[in-house]
Amino acid sequence: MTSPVSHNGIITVPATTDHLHEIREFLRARIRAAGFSEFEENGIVLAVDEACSNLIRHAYHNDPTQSVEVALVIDPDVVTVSISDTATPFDPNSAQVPDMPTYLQERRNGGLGILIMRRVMDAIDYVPCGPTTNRNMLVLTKRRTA
Amino acid sequence: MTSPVSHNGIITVPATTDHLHEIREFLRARIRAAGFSEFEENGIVLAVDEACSNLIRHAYHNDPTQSVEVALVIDPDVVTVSISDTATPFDPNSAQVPDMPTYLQERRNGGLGILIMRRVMDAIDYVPCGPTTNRNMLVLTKRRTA
Amino acid sequence: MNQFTAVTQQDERGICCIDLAGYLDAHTATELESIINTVITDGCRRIVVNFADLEYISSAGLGVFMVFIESVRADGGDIKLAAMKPKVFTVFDLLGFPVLFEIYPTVEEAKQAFPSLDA
Amino acid sequence: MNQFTAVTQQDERGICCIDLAGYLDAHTATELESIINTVITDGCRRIVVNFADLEYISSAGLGVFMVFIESVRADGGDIKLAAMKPKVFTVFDLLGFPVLFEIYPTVEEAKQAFPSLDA
Ligand SMILES: Nc1ncnc2c1ncn2[C@@H]1O[C@H](COP(=O)(O)OP(=O)(O)O)[C@@H](O)[C@H]1O
Ligand SMILES: Nc1ncnc2c1ncn2[C@@H]1O[C@H](COP(=O)(O)OP(=O)(O)O)[C@@H](O)[C@H]1O
Repeated sequence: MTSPVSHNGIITVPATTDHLHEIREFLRARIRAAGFSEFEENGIVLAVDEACSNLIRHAYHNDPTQSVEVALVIDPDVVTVSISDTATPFDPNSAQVPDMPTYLQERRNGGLGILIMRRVMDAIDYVPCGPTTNRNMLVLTKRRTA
Repeated sequence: MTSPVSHNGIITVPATTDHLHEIREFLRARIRAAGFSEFEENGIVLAVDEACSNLIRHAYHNDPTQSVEVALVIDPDVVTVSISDTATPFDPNSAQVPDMPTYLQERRNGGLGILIMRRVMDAIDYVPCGPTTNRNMLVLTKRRTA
Repeated sequence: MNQFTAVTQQDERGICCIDLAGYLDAHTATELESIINTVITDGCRRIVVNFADLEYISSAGLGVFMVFIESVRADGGDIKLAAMKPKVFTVFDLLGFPVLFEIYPTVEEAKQAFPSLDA
Repeated sequence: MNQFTAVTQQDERGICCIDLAGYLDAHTATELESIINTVITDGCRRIVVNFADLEYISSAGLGVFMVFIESVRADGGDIKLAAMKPKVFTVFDLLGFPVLFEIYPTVEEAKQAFPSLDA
């Protein structure tokens, strides 16, 4: 009924890029302790880093008075990371992602974060703020593979 | 990769008991739409109501300047409700719950909310605030039975 | 929005029936508590609670009945519960409350269960 | 805490080797960008990036190499990547970057891959 050892947790950081490192370390320790593979751990950490980088850079413009909240819930076979913010809503599912062969051929730059999130995670769900809350929530889900 | 229809969401309400109703309706509509049974829906709604009632009454003392945040994440076979607050931490897992035969015989009163949460949910995980966040998080999990 | 109502009427046998409707939670439980308190203060000890239109109950609602049951029974009366929707009964049942409270399918049956006054 | 460092040294063949260490993310990528920019401004077009001590890279880090590759190659040079840990290579690989960049197991092999200047 109760989980004997919990790897769940929340981290709240100011919306500046120098805190991305803390978010990653927070996730890493917990995902590893929950027995996920290093490969899964690296993928989840990368996807969340991309999502938080986007929030911080594109939504909050590195504003230290704002904050980003990352909540981690680890079930036996699925890791769910919910990232919430109070910025202008932006649904990464609605974004166009580049076609990589063309991208590489044309030596483009940037615009890869959302593609990484999609390649790495099993599901990306975005819930904008609305009548029930002023917070947007991005839910990234990854199932255990082994 | 992306979920076509999402039933996830957040609701943030002032920490007063007149908002419990809104939290329940918020959960109900989404859990039902996600295809869980009415029995499962009722159980989850009740457990969350008990948890939020406790926060509002025992931690916030009905203070309308405080708020309670309830985040719902519905996976194919598990519903996760994360309730977060910034009050003094209180882990319901550490609470003594009554022995019901004795309780009923002695006509006691109150003190049943945590027992209900335990009976209804599959897992209750509490993560107090700490170095990474000022928010406490109570994670209630219920697996789909059918 | 009216989340909860409780309406009392006394019949010719002196039985007070309290008709509940809506949602009985940590917010509305105090309302019910004061209504039952009034009924008792007014002298009634034969109480039937009609749950027919009650959609929801949480532990705060259960608690209200625990507050009064002992003293009402000590005075030779009872609080009998009637006409619960299954989803409401489930909450009573979850904690074993049917051991302590008499729960009847209909208000009429609950009323009949009180001994006649001239017995 | 020093999350990221990048140290440059030029060898006798005119190849600039940039040794990366730590974590290359949206915070530290600008640092690397300015370092590579300096190397190029100083006239070097034969660049080897040594990833041996790099623990992490995100898309912001990948972006830095995209910024410079075109112009360096247009000048007849290259940015060759070397000695990546598997977890870092995985990120390059995820998006097909090995098609565009030459990636070598060791710094020495990356250096050898530059044509000799007197050829
Ligand atoms: N949280 C956000 N708020 C506003 N715009 C965003 C957000 N996230 C992404 N974007 C927009 O989507 C684009 C693509 O994002 P991404 O694929 O992560 O690449 P990059 O961040 O490198 O540009 C961004 O350039 C930005 O215009
Ligand atoms: N969030 C909370 N903060 C502080 N104390 C709490 C909290 N939740 C529960 N408690 C304590 O635990 C006790 C038992 O809670 P519960 O089983 O829900 O019953 P009740 O709320 O009816 O008393 C409460 O009376 C209270 O003392």
